[in-house]
Amino acid sequence: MLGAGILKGLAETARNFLGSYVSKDRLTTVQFPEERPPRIEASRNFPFLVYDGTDPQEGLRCVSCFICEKECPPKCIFIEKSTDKKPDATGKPQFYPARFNIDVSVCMSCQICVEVCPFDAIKMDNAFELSATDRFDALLWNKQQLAKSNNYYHEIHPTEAAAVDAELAAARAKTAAAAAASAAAAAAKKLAAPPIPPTPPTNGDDIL
Amino acid sequence: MSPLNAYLLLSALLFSIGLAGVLTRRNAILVLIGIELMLNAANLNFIAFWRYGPNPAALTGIMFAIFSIAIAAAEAAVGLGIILAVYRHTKTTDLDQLNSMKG
Amino acid sequence: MIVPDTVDQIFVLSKHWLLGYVPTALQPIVSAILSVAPVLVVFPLLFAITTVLERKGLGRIQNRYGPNRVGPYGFSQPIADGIKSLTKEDIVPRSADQVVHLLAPLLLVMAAFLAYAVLPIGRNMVLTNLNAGVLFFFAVGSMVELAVFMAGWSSRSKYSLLGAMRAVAQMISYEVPLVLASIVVIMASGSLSTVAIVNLQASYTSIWPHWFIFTPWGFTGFVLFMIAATAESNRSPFDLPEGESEIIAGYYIEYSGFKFALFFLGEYLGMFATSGLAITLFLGGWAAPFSFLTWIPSYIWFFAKLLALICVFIWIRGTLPRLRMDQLMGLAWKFMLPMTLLNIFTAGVWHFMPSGFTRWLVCTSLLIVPCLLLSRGLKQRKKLQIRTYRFAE
Amino acid sequence: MTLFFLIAAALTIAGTAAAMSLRNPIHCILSLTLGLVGLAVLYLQLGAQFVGFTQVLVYVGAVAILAVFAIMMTRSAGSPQQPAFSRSWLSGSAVAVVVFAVLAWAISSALPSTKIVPPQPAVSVNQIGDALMHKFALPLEIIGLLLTAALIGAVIVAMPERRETP
Repeated sequence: MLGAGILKGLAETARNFLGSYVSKDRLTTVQFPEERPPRIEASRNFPFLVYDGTDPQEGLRCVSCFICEKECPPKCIFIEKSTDKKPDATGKPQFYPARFNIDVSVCMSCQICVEVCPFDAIKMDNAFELSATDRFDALLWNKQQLAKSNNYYHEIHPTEAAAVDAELAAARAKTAAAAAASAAAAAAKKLAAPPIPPTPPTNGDDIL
Repeated sequence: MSPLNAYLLLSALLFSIGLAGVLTRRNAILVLIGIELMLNAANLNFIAFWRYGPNPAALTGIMFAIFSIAIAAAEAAVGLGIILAVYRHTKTTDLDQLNSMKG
Repeated sequence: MIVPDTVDQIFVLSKHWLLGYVPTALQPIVSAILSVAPVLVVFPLLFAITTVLERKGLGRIQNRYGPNRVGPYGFSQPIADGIKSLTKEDIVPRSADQVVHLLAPLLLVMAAFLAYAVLPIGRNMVLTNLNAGVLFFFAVGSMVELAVFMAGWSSRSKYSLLGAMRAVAQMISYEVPLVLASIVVIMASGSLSTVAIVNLQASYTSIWPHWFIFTPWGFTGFVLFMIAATAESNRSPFDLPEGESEIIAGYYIEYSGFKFALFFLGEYLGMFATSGLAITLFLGGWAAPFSFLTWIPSYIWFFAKLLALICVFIWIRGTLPRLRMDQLMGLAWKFMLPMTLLNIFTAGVWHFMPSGFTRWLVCTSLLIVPCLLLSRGLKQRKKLQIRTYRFAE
Repeated sequence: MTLFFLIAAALTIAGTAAAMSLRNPIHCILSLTLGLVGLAVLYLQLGAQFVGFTQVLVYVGAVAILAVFAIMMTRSAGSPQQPAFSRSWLSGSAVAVVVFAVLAWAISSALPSTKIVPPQPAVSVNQIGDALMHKFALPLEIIGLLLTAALIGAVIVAMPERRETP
């Protein structure tokens, strides 16, 4: 019939119009500041440095090995290695970054730094309310702004954080077992050959 | 200076402005506009004579003006059609250059 | 029934009451100002409300909220838009023709406002009771095309000229069906004066009103009039001149700031004016829909019908996609023109046939059958050959 | 010679004079429309409402747009390179002035300047309609015929010949 298409279209828009007042599921818009959309776990925005324990300076996992700086495609990570060492989570003295800057205006949140980091020191955050008044300094985040605790990591990426922690714990357990096994083997060797004159004092090899 | 004289003087002025335009302008379309003006001046005369004339109820002045507006519109349409055809043929609307009858 | 009458004539009485205080010398001027001022206030306010209704309506049609941040439920959004357009910088392109560039929006808004002089808003509430009211309306309406062309040409940019040419071509080719669709009512009511037309429709049999829309030729006339009115005010399916996708914003591309807002004001005022005329001609102006509702003041009915028509405009804008230029022209000259001429013929037949069922049957069939044939004829796909330009060399 | 008449006359004269003297054709057309609106106001002042509105509808609505389209299509929109007036502009304007002088002299001397002004004849659209249908029915039919012929003629004249296109 002539004009049927137009009438069907008009009926459809009328149904939409009236439906939006009646059934709530038609209107999916979230009034942002008042209602918050649920945080999607796998979403990512900009990287952040993870630190164990409570003190961001002491517990920082990053050992400034520069891998992420080399791998970063837009080259937005800038690290300065420290001169002295500090003990890391397993007690082994490691370097730490004296300065660790990420230029957030350049970062394209590609997560390559997270994939290449051997120490799980850098992870992706999904905070998005990041407006700043200055385009240059305010968007160059230094170490203090980047460092966030491990339990924050658990808060935003629960499953991934749990997996990372499990791996870390397993790695520590393995090294501890290996250390114990090598200590036991050394003790057994000392036991089996007592007459060997005492070896020269160990020059502080690490306990690993 | 009775009102009728004023209107007649005004339409005479309009007519002469239109005539001046027709005689002096170079662009064919503006010559056509001049002709339109002359027709309008005549219309003004008709309405003035109808208003101040002896027998306004006969409506002849108004009828003449209405028909003359209709004819002027038709004439403008055909005139512009001719100007377009001439332009397509000779690529110019400058009347000083259109002085040869050769097709 | 004294109370409703005074309420109905409240504006007319208050005007006369105010005039009492004015010295007789100034009487005519002040009475003119007193009757023009409300129109200059009410319709821009209606324009403000319509912009919000439009955005909220279109939003709801697309399952989203319209503007709801500025003011309660977003209803002070027009104030925000107004301030924005006032404070925005008014850039005039260097190569533009300054004088014509400035005059275009002024002429557009002036022509749009002039059209309200003949619309009867309420019982004896009309600015000027012209004997040739409808002719005045179309005479003023035809000035809008010139303003649109001036806007497009004076901003000296390809897009604006293209948009202006499209807009002028569309408005001219839809003015013909618009005038012919209104001729039907003039022929039936026997007078060009809008007040007489509305008075003719204001009578009732039992409870049913005598509106012209309830006759076959009246209904087709109304539908054709509304299609032509949508095209005349460059809205919804016919908003080709400002087709955002193709030529950005058509003839008002080089305008910014207040002149840009003037264009919108002009466009919306034009829409209100043509739908006001549609109400006057077909929907019985200020007449109440049923005889038992006449106690409600007359101006309420005019604005209620106007709001209803505005909602229909918005509804159509939310539904129909934009027409292509040749479809647009084809519809105007191949469908609308024959249908309006046929409608005039049917009104003649309606006038001379004795009233009764046969008259209804004859007239509706006289209209339906050619309408189907015409549209069936238009539908067959013409084979698309290489486009030959007939005029532009 | 009311003030209102003077204003309308001034508007018309200014519009038409500008239409004939400006360089840019588009400006000419726009000032022409101003002059024609002034003329319509004069008609209204003379009491011929119907003619005034028809004048605005036909001239401002259609003829002005037609002329503008013609100017656009013949690419003479910008201000013309060569001078806007033809070489013989001096003699042309002289002829016009002479014509005006003759007309003015004829008008002022011919009519006795009667001061009595006949009352404003109230003409309603119905009377015009009746006159058109009864007394002037034949001219109406002829005008209809003429307008259709002009319509078709203008289109045929303006259309390029079919042979020319490849």
